[in-house]
Amino acid sequence: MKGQRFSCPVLVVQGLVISLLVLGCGLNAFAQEATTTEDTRLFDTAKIWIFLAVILYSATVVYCIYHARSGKELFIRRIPGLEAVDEAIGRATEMGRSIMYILGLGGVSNVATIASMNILSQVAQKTADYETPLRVPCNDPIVMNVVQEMVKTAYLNEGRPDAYNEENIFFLTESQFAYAAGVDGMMVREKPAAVFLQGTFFAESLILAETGNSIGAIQIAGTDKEHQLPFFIAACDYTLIGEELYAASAYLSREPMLLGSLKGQDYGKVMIFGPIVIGVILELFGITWMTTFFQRVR
Amino acid sequence: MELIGIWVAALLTLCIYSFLYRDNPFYRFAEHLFVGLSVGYGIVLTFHQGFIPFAWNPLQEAVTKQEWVGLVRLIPIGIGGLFFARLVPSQGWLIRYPIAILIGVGSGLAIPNVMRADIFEQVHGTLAPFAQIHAGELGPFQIFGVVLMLIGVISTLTYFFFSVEHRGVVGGVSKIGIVFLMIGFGSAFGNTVMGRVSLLIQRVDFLLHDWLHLI
Amino acid sequence: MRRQVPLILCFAFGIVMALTEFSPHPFSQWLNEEIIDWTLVIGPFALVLAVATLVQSHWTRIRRRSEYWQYSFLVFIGMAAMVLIGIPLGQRHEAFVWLFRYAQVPMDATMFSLLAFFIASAAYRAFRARTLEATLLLAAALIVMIGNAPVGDLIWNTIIPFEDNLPSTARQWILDNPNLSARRGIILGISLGVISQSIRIILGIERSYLGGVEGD
Amino acid sequence: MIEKLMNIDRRIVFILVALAVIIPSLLEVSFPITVSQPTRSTYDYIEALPPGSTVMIGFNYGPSSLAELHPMAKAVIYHCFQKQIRVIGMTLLAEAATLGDNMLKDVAAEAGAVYGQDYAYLGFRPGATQVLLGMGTAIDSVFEADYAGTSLTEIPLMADVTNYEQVDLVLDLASGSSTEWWITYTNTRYNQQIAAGVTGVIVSQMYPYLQTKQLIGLMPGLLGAAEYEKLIDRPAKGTEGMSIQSFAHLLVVGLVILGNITFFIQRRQGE
Repeated sequence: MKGQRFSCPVLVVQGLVISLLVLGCGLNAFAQEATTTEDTRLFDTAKIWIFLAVILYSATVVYCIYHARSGKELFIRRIPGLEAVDEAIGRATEMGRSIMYILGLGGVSNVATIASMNILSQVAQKTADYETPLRVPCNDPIVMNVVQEMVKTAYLNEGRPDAYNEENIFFLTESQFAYAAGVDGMMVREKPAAVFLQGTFFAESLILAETGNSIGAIQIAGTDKEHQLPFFIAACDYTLIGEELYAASAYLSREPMLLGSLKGQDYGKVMIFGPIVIGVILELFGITWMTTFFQRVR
Repeated sequence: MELIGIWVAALLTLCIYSFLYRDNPFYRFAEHLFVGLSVGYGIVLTFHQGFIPFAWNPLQEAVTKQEWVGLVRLIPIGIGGLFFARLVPSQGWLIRYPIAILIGVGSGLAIPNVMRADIFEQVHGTLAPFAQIHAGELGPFQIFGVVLMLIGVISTLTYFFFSVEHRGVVGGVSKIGIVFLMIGFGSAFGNTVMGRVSLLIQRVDFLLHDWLHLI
Repeated sequence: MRRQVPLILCFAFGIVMALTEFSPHPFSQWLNEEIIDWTLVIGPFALVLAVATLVQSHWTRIRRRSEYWQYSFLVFIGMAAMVLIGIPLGQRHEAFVWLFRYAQVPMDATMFSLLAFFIASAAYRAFRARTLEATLLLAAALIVMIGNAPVGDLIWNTIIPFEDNLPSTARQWILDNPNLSARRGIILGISLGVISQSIRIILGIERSYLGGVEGD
Repeated sequence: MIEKLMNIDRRIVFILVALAVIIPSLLEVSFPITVSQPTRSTYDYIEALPPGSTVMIGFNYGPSSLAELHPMAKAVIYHCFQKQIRVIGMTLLAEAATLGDNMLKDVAAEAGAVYGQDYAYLGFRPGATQVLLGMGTAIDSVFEADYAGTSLTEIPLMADVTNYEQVDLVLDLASGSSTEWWITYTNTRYNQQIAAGVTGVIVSQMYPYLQTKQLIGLMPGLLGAAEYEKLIDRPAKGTEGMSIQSFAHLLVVGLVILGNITFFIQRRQGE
């Protein structure tokens, strides 16, 4: 991640200039042909609080990240399940079997998918060392492209570009259940020793997890789709719950950027606690402005 | 044609169910066919509902109506075309352009919408019942429920504190959070059984009624 | 060119999308919609590439006579059938609809219905009262299941003469109260994570999507 | 023995599940249904609408969720036609386009409703967000023609329905996130009243919205259909399915209890 610290502000300035130029030209053009009936306000004042909340929270997160980069050691609580990552990889290596990594159905801009790709790159660094085959059937074409790059880089960083096999990261199909059918078939035939299910999952979660369980694989799951969590908890050995999935890549990589951001998220929770606690106390005394405020803002 | 269709559908259904016994040639047959069909279907759908209306039609309109603004669509087409750079190893990095745009758009859309629809909304939802308490609209049992809800939200959220050690007060509260999480997961699991069984009922209905005419 | 330009693009598009959400001005609305349309144009191109890898991997299997290579032909047959009918004749053509209705839909629905079996076996295996947490999980699941089935109320009402329909009331209470608050806690946590990740991406702090660090 | 029961082959469980569904399907049994409040709210809302009101129905479920949502759609649409409430159908999912069309036609034939006067079907347009927002300004800015290709100006029903202002209720039948989209883009922006009928798995995730009144009613999967069928006094697939459900639920509950009994026996023996 070289040069990152300095290029960020430069990038922001460059980007801002470009976007402001585009916006300015466009606004100008549209102002000339605007009719009287249209809403030509530049800013919807009803949304000012959301805007301010976004700014406040962004500033907190960014501050925490820069603070973390200054080199101070940051604490992160134990995430049960992540200790098992090494165990899972070790077992696969011992048994001479493969590891299957499933990123779910999310697209590339999906937060869970990105978190999962970060975890995958950590896993890939380890499998590169042990020369354990890492199979990644993909459901989204763009995700497949990014993952190929990431895993290749991970193998390169470990000095094992020779162990990287692009055929192991492949597109299966975009259809939800055809994907489940294909992955199930691969699981029962290849019998991977460990199965990672990390990312965005829908109804196929239990189809995959039960099949993985039936072949006796160690399964480490994680998703931010709260309605699929019960099935992972029932059928997998370890499950990362909701936000734990986002925290996992920070936990594994110990990267200051991710750790700092996690700290920022914790401050965000405090910012949520504040209005809730104050609002409840005010309500109990019959003062309703906090509740009315949140009702208006939406 | 319909009769053949029902037979094909029924046999494919049985092929997939055979997986419950174990992997076998019938399942492998259906599995591979299914993957192929679904990819083909995806291609057709993307062509007719993505490419034609969003790329081809605007361009065609721009040319026929001589509204040259429409040619703006050539930009995304060009950017999309950069995906093919993957085929040229030395130029592979060019696919970062379209990916960066897609990720940027996704992230930009997410920020205000998540802030509004999830955070503000959920905080309001947590506060709203307390207004009802003060107004005297709730009975004692309902008040108990509201207080429990507050405890649940705060303790669950506490469980997701990562930068503090879960000891002492934080540890205690996050333990309560786990209790709520487990009850929540259990109830969601139980609630899903119905939906899943409905799917099976529908398949059984298809096999017994539409195919075998037993019911 | 390799890193700066993608990062600038990401920032510019991200910030424009976020800002236009706050502005009702017609230009801002037009821009917002136009960019969303752009993503709909860009996305499909990746599919072509992905399909190419699929075809390539099955072709390799056939060529190398890997295990079960014969089945790879089925992938090609299925794909070709859909594409050759669907692209020239359109998606409302009878043959295309037939394939969809009698081959794809039944397999889709059947795959989905496997869950009825899996949910039962997962429940049997995993719902054991090993710890306090596991006990709560299983108790909540049992109450909701009994409350969901009409027979639950029927049995209760015949055996126990007071509090009619208690199972379905209890189910409702669990879904309304502890379930609601747990879910709310998860949603709030996730939302904060989503926003912070989006901010990191837009500001170019999170760059993993560029595929690691090689090159510049 | 106990050891065996603890690690029972999952295929035995599979057979039991299959039998629990097949046998009651062959025999016809029925149990009484209790109507839950969220379903009743939906019913009451529609029941209170004067004849000539308009309900918009989003068919946002694919073929794989048809089993749960079709019976519900049928019951609600029938109720609307019976009350002379006009129905506008549409979808945000490509694969649902034909489903919605067939469903409306079927129920209309049963209830004697006339296309263009009592109901209309707009079909599918891609880009969910733009569709939902676009309809807030003018429905015909998004759907210039209906599913069959008839221009909206030629459909009598659409003459006095220009945007959400004239829609008294949106009912979203969803198997995915579409209800959240409706809430974010139409309830939040246009104050549109929304009710939802969703698959069993996403029911619990809808409760927060019910509590914040962003949803005025909610129907849970097949049970919702059975409840609605009871409210309009027309038992059909929903009611039938729920009886089979009872057996399947009893089986799962029984299995969990059996699993725990063996678990405790084994633990005692271990001590």
